[in-house]
Amino acid sequence: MAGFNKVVHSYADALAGLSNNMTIIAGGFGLCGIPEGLIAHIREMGVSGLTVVSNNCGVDDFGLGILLQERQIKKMIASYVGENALFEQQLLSGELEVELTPQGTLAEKMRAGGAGIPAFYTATGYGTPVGEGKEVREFNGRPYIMEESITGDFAIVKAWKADTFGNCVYRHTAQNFNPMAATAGKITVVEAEEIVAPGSLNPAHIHTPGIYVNRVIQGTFEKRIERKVTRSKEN
Amino acid sequence: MAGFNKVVHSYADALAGLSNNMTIIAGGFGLCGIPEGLIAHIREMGVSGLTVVSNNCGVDDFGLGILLQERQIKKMIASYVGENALFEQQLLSGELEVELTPQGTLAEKMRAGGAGIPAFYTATGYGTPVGEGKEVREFNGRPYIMEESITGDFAIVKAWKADTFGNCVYRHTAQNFNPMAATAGKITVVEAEEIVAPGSLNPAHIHTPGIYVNRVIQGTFEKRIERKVTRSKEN
Amino acid sequence: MALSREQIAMRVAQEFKDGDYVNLGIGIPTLAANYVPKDIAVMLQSENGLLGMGPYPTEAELDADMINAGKETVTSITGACIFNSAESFAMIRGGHVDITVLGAFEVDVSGNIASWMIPGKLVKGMGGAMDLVAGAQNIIVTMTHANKHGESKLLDACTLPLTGVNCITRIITDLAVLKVANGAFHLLERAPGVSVEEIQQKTAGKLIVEGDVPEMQFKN
Amino acid sequence: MALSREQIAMRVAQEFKDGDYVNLGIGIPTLAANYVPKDIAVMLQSENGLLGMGPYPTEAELDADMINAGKETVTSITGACIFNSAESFAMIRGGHVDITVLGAFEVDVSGNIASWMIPGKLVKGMGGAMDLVAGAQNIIVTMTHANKHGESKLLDACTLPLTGVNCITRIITDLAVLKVANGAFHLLERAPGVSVEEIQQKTAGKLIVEGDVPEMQFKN
Repeated sequence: MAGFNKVVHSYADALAGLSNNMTIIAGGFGLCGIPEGLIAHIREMGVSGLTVVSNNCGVDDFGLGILLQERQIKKMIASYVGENALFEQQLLSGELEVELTPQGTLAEKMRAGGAGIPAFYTATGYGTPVGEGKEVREFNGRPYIMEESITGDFAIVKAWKADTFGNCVYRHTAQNFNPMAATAGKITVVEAEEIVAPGSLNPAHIHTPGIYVNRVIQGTFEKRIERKVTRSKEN
Repeated sequence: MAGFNKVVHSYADALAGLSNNMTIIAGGFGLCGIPEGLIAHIREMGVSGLTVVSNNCGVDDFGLGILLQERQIKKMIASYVGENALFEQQLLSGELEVELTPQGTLAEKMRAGGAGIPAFYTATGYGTPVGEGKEVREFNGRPYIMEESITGDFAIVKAWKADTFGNCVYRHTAQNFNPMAATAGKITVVEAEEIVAPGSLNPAHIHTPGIYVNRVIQGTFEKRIERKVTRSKEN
Repeated sequence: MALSREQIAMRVAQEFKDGDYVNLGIGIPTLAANYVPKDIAVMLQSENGLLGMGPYPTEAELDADMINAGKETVTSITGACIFNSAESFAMIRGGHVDITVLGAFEVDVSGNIASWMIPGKLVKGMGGAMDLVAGAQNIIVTMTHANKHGESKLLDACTLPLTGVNCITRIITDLAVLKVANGAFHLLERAPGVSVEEIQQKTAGKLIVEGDVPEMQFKN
Repeated sequence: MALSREQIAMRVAQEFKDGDYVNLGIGIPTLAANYVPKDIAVMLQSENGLLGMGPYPTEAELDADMINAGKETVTSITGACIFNSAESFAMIRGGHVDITVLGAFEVDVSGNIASWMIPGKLVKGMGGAMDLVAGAQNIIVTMTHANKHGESKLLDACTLPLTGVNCITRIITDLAVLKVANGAFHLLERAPGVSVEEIQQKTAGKLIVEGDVPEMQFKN
């Protein structure tokens, strides 16, 4: 019996079943906590027409940005374009379909998708372009808009430690969107810095219960820093 | 400056401002993880006409059950009456107003209340008495009902360890409803088994961030077991 | 002969597949944990907030902070995790639990279930049952086929307040295993020594019997 | 004379009260953390998932897994906690953050703010700004009073796509401190040496000036 051992030994196995025009939900914030090896393998696979749901789209030459380079992404659902010139350029030219979504709404849409909640109301975006075409409803005299949840064919997640059952912990602020992404994939793949035996993680400290996870792969990470800012020791 | 030190030294200070006809959201599941001292002090205060939101209402003579004994509760919002004879009796006689709410919907209502989400859709309860009078809406061909969130004038919470900033961790399954309750009170009071210095808790292991907590009090706990079931060693 | 509670639980356990996440309700469903086939592994979810529920504790292991959804003291297995109830029901509502097994007062041919109250007489509350029947992928009801007055609990339409609609896929009673589909109960297996006629007689709702109906096998 | 960025940040910091949870946007708002009055404590929330943000790291402390919402490397203070982004925005949306400070392209007399895009020219995205202005209790906008072409950024009605409606309560610019209420800007303080007339000239939206308007005090 395989039981609950979810470890796979190749990126091909980790992403088996991913095909053109699918929706991928990706953890990470900027370049922090991104599943680097899974993204690189998606480029290698050459799948296209993808809808990618992620707070950012990496930078021009790293993270999800490399899928923009290869024109593999048809549509981005994200909160921030920021300094990714390629993202902004493909957006402004209309080449890339973009659904800009407030960061908190995006996080909640992923959580709701994983939690069987098809829609919720939020004040965020009311009266702005984000609210256009959405149902408005008052609660206690304040207007809110209805937002629908998001699920994906795949979710790609970066963990610090994962046990073989798929229980995950994240390190520092590399947690970010990863736990919600993990809940929202039909197939959720975790790329971990370290794979540990069940029982190595304290049951009360687990950020993502293994029930959400289908596959776990050992990754290697460059962990590029997007904006290195330091102070001198004296301060 | 007081800064972020939220420790109070008497139950009177912990519950200052609680008055008749207020709504209290209580953590705990059965008798597990309940703020025993805060409940006892609410009885002593003698406030009445309370609306209490809690998965259960304790047992006849312990936990929230003692507030039923004193007729301090006007309305219960709960998922389970179970074996609390007093609860069932006051419900069936009509003396106590009861809004029976599915357990998952109750947990989500508290979370939504704390998270600024006034309402959400769930399939839970559709087609049952719970769905009566509620808006029904289809998403992807399945009917869901709209449920509104819950907030309280006070939330009472039982933590294992709390630091003086109000950061909390819960022990084992005594976590249950406590983290959601903590987010949903205008004033959230935490009764802890142990109060520790800031920095004693690992930032990645905190279940309730201190931002939700207004007051922290050192408690003492009987920790009564509702259903003791054991196995013999050989099994 | 009608199955004992333990035999019903044994038959339930044969529905489990290797790697299933399973939520077991109070009563007979809980007993099924004792009969999981030895060649598979399942993980038990307890809706108060525990994934990887273990056996009852020894006296030495007893801990007031470690209980299951039935409020019984429990333990956890190696590789378990513990979380809050909102997270627990996110799992359930979101369809991540593979199988839910629960008891019922009544079920009907539309896959409806009633299990949480008898108006004017008994109010236990729904607890997590409404969420479980709305969320799990595969819902198995266990109960006696008839009540103590001999009246069938398998009806054309439930008479008691519902727990969920159109959600029950399988029923395992002391007399039979049945599937619910297309507005009827379909008889799949008989308890050893129980005749199709007895089952027909004790099934008030529309029952479809096709071909020879085999007796249950207990392969544990 | 118009305030420098640092002076705007110093004035912003005087809005903080002891025990405030504060979210600071990118740019001038971030600088305010350097000028918190010494007799109070505030705690900084970073919306990617950190409560208790500390100063930038030394070279030795540098950690790719420890960044703020501006994607800069940071540290955490003693007593911090770290969580996922859904939890972070639950805090924000739920009104648990006391003060949010953020920049803007334009604000108007209805308390509307535009800060995330210039159609056809610039699309940065809203990031967390829409959630922050919808959720925080007290929202302070910092910006220069006029753009580099000398055009006022304080308008009767914003012309750019909005970030939020009816949410801004206070504006701190290089020239003035203003309150937004009842469909007008209310001048509260002048930058040292800046005349009421200059502020009136550079404020396109309805501006109310009552009595003597004091100069800002920098009490740090």
